[in-house]
Amino acid sequence: MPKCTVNGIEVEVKDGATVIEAFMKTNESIAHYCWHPGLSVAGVCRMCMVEIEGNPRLQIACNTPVQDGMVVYNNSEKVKEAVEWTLKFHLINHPLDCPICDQAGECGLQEYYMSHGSYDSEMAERKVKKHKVVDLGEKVVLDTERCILCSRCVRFTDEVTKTNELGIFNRGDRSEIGTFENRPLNNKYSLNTVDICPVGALTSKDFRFRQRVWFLKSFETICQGCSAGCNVQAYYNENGFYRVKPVPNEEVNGHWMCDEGRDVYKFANKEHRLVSGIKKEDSGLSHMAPGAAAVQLREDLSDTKKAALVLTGQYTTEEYLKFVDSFTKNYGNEVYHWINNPKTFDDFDGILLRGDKNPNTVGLLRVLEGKGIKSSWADLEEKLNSGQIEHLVVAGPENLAVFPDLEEKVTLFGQAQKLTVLTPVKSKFYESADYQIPMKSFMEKDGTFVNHKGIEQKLGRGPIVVSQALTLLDLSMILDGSDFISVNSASMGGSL
Amino acid sequence: MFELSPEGKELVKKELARYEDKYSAIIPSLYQIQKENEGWVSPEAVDHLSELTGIPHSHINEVLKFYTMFNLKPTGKYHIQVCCNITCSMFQARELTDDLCQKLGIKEGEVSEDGRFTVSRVECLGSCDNAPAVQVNETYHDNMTPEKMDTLISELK
Amino acid sequence: MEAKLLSEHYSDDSYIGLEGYKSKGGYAELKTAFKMKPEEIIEVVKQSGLRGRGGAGFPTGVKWGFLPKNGEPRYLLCNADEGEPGTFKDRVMMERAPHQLIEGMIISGFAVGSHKAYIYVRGEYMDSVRILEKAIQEAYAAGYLGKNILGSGFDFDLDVYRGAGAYICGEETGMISSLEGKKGQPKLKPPFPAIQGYLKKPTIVNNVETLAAVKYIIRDGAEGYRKYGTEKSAGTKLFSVSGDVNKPGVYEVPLGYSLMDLINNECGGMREGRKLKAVIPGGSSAPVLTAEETGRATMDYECLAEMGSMLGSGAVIIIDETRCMVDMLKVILHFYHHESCGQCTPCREGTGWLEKIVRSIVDGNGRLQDIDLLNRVAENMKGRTICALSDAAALPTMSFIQKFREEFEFFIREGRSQVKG
Amino acid sequence: MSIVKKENSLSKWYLPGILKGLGITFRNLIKNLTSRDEMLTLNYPEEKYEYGPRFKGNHVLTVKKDGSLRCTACMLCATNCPADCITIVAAEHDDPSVEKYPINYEIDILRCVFCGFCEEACPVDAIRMGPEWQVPGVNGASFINNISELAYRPSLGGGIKTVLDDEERIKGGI
Repeated sequence: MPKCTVNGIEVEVKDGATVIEAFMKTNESIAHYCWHPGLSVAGVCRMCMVEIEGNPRLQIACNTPVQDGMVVYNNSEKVKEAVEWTLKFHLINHPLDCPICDQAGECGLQEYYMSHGSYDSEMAERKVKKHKVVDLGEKVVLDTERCILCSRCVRFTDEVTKTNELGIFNRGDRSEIGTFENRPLNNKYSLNTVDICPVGALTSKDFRFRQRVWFLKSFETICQGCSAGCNVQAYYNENGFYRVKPVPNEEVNGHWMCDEGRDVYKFANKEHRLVSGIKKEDSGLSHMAPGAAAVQLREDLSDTKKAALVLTGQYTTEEYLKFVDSFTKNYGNEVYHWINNPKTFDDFDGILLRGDKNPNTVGLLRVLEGKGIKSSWADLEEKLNSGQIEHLVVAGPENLAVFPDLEEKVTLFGQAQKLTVLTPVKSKFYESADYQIPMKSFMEKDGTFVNHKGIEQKLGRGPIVVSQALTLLDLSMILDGSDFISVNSASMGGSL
Repeated sequence: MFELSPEGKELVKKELARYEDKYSAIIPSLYQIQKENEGWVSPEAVDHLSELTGIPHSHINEVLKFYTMFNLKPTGKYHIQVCCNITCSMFQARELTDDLCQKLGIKEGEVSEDGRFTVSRVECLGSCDNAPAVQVNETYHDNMTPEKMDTLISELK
Repeated sequence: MEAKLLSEHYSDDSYIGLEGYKSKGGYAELKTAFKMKPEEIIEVVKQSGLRGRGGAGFPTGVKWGFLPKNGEPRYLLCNADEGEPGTFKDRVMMERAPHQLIEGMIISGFAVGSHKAYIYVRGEYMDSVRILEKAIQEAYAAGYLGKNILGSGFDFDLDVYRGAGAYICGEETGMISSLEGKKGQPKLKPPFPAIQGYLKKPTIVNNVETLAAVKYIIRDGAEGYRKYGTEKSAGTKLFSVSGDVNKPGVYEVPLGYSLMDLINNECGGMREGRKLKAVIPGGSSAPVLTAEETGRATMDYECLAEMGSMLGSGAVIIIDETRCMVDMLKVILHFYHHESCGQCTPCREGTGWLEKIVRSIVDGNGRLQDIDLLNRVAENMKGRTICALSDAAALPTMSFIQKFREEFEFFIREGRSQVKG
Repeated sequence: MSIVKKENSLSKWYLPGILKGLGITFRNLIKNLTSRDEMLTLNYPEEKYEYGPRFKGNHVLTVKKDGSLRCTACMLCATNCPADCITIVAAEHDDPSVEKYPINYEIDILRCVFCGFCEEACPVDAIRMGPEWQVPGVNGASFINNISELAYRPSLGGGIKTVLDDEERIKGGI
């Protein structure tokens, strides 16, 4: 474990660590573009210049291993001038696209220009023109003029996905990143290239032009898309959620997340959400406040002899604990686990993507085990077919896209005399249900997801989209007899 | 669709086995493609080579576009490459190129109408003692003058 | 005073073939070397003071000593990617004496314990490739290459790899990248090639002339070799002289030889009796010398370094009074702009910027502040990149401006060249 | 402000002052009737006051030489607006050299404080504050100006063209 001094701060690093890692550890700022903790070292942007005591030449921090007793600093005039000049070199051929560039506001060039540059350009010559708005398939748009050739994206497709779509073609200042013959960049992790691009060369088609980043706020939470449980940052403003990006967590997702997971913000937005409680009556569907619908459900259930509960792995552990407890206490031990895609449930693509498309299957199984509930899906089917279930309560999924069997299953559930669907999102398949009660999405609540490895991770609560929607905790309180809705939902947290 | 001749494929196979790393076969294979494909490497040819060797096409494309001796456009039967680097340009190589282009009625990099000539400026050919140096396909011609160039052109016709 | 060591038989056509080569003492040193221990050879090379002839001038024996001392497989690469403008000695060496190189390589391979070697020849040198390939076949047939050479128990395979036109492949790690079938982009150091080079194995890269010289060090011994040259720059060196002299060509002289003598004696003086204006002593990347400096210069590593220039690959470009230095710099900078691999930002963008500034001066659009700007851009490209290409563009720029500033100022003020009227 | 009047004998009387005042009134009446140019007031709304060229009135979105909007939908005006009265919806343009443009650009003129920050923030000279200011409306909605109002209202005569065009911009390497 060598020790070194970074800008006067002593720090101990792992064997073989580089100087830039020492900087990261001390939280001393160091400009860098090409270095990324999840990729190999390229050493090409030349921004991370440091002065090492006893070495007259400036060195790059990303490829210099720390030696015991090394004294390194990057706050000397010599380093500052070098970094400013390297930034100048980056910028001389960079187009003035900031007004139309999606990266503006979170762009490495803008950032370092403000912190290390602030000079007047001396470039009086023509800039090099390259290709703009290159369509790289369904997800990514490329602008080679904005590219600073840090090669992060190329290393990503070479090292992480190993799909090798991207390359740097030509040489010198004619170099351009791209795919061979502009073929699509359609691997399952392609949007990570957009995240790691320090400039606006790669932009996401989904997010493109929809919002300027400085209008967005963000919070950290856990991806709901599958059992991997990737840590993500969700971005929103008063109009809803706009995107999610991965947050590094070495234990869970490293630095990446899949493209599927990038869509999980969509169903949390208002246009997809169920906003009021719906009760089917002879006269038609009657809309009411969710709490009122829940109270009516309680009354309805109290007459029932045979009620059953179906749970999906899309709710938090806390909700399962309380709700299963209330339900079994009040209506008996009929609790079933709905597995959406049994055939591909155990799949794994070797990087992140899991076949189990529920964020908290392990949490659910732990709760059921803890309660001593052993049930099989076949039992439920048999009971439904034979009409043994009077009232079936289904805690339905949020992410309908990963439930290919939704229609089929809802038809099956319809065989119960009465069907209640608890759901955050609207679906036409639910229209036949007797009760539809709106639930909060994972973006709007606290709680725990347990990923496939059994790692418990806390959700970070974001803004409330549908303030009147319930959580299973609220619902269990109502089932237990309370007519008040807990403080958990509407009264806390900012509303959109 | 471009496809290598059987001999060409054989050569690629041999090159793949010749070096410790199969990637080393890219450059010799591209030379072979260029030879068989009217003096240039087309995108289809890159695809073909990628299929043949199992090397990602983006990688082959990177190599192809990095090295100046691979042409990305069709070239004439005789590729006249005039060195315009320091010593040669001291001895009027640039004027010689302009002159030549004018005579053939083409711009640099273009193919003459009869499909025989392409003229391009290249960097040092390593024949500075005989400046200006000109390379036609793989043959060097030294101490070029406009007159010698005329003779050369007429001989190549 | 030509000292013919390597180039003794270059004028003899039969020296190209194996028989002719053997009749002139060829492959004799190989037998001598096999009687020595590899460490002894390295020691002799160290003692001889042989320094890399490709440009950097790093002591060869010391470089060999960096290899890990275990049995790990390692490679010997011969750098024949001679791209430095003004240099053509390697081509002459390969075409006039291929077996000399092969013999030098076998000895060097034996010394460093490598069993596989490549000669990386630049793509344009098709003749050299053909001649080398033929010579290698002859050598295999005669048992100088292959398994158990001359009964010594030493196996050595040699192959030729043809580049495809990229100056940067002359940089040792760029060459390794190219040999690995990638773009010829230099690699980050550390790790150095001697630890992790070709295919991540220890690799030694030496210039054609360096490897060929090993044969003569074995022949004459360290002391014999040191008879030529100076204390710190031992031995002889092949210089590629081009430009405004009467007899341009490759000349072998001992290091420390006077530059004026080289021009006047070997090269037959200035062309058409014109006046000397400047000399680029070590290829286009070496800072230029004025006529006055040329008068004092001796051709060795130390003297030229002292004058702020370098010996480089030994490409001497003689410039007479009729040449416009602004135009020359434009040609040089165009070359570096064209050849920058595009990896490191200062070089990728800086070479283009430099060329554009000089081009606008030549086009008559220059501004007086451009001269300082050129200087500052060059200053900030120096030493900031993975390899030395950006230095190679920066150094001549700075020296041209420093030594011929009034020519640049004239060009900007008048919109025309000072010398061409 | 206090005016110190010199007491004199006449000022003690009522009528002389009145007559003097009426005289001024009558003189001006005659003057206004005979030389209307020198009249200080305007017959609004038939007559309108002409403001200086730097007056910050209703916004104008400038257009390019081909008549399309100059605006690139960068949202800097909306960011800079202290009254939060600008709403822009951006979209992808078919022409890659344009790339981004506004499909909707609205200014709520009732919220606008006419500070001119939008004009200052604009990097491409796409928004200017024009000379007009008195635009009546019948309800709240008629004060929300959209693209057709901002760029192509009849008073602009087909749109105000900016000086620098894309070609010149690219030529200049900007």
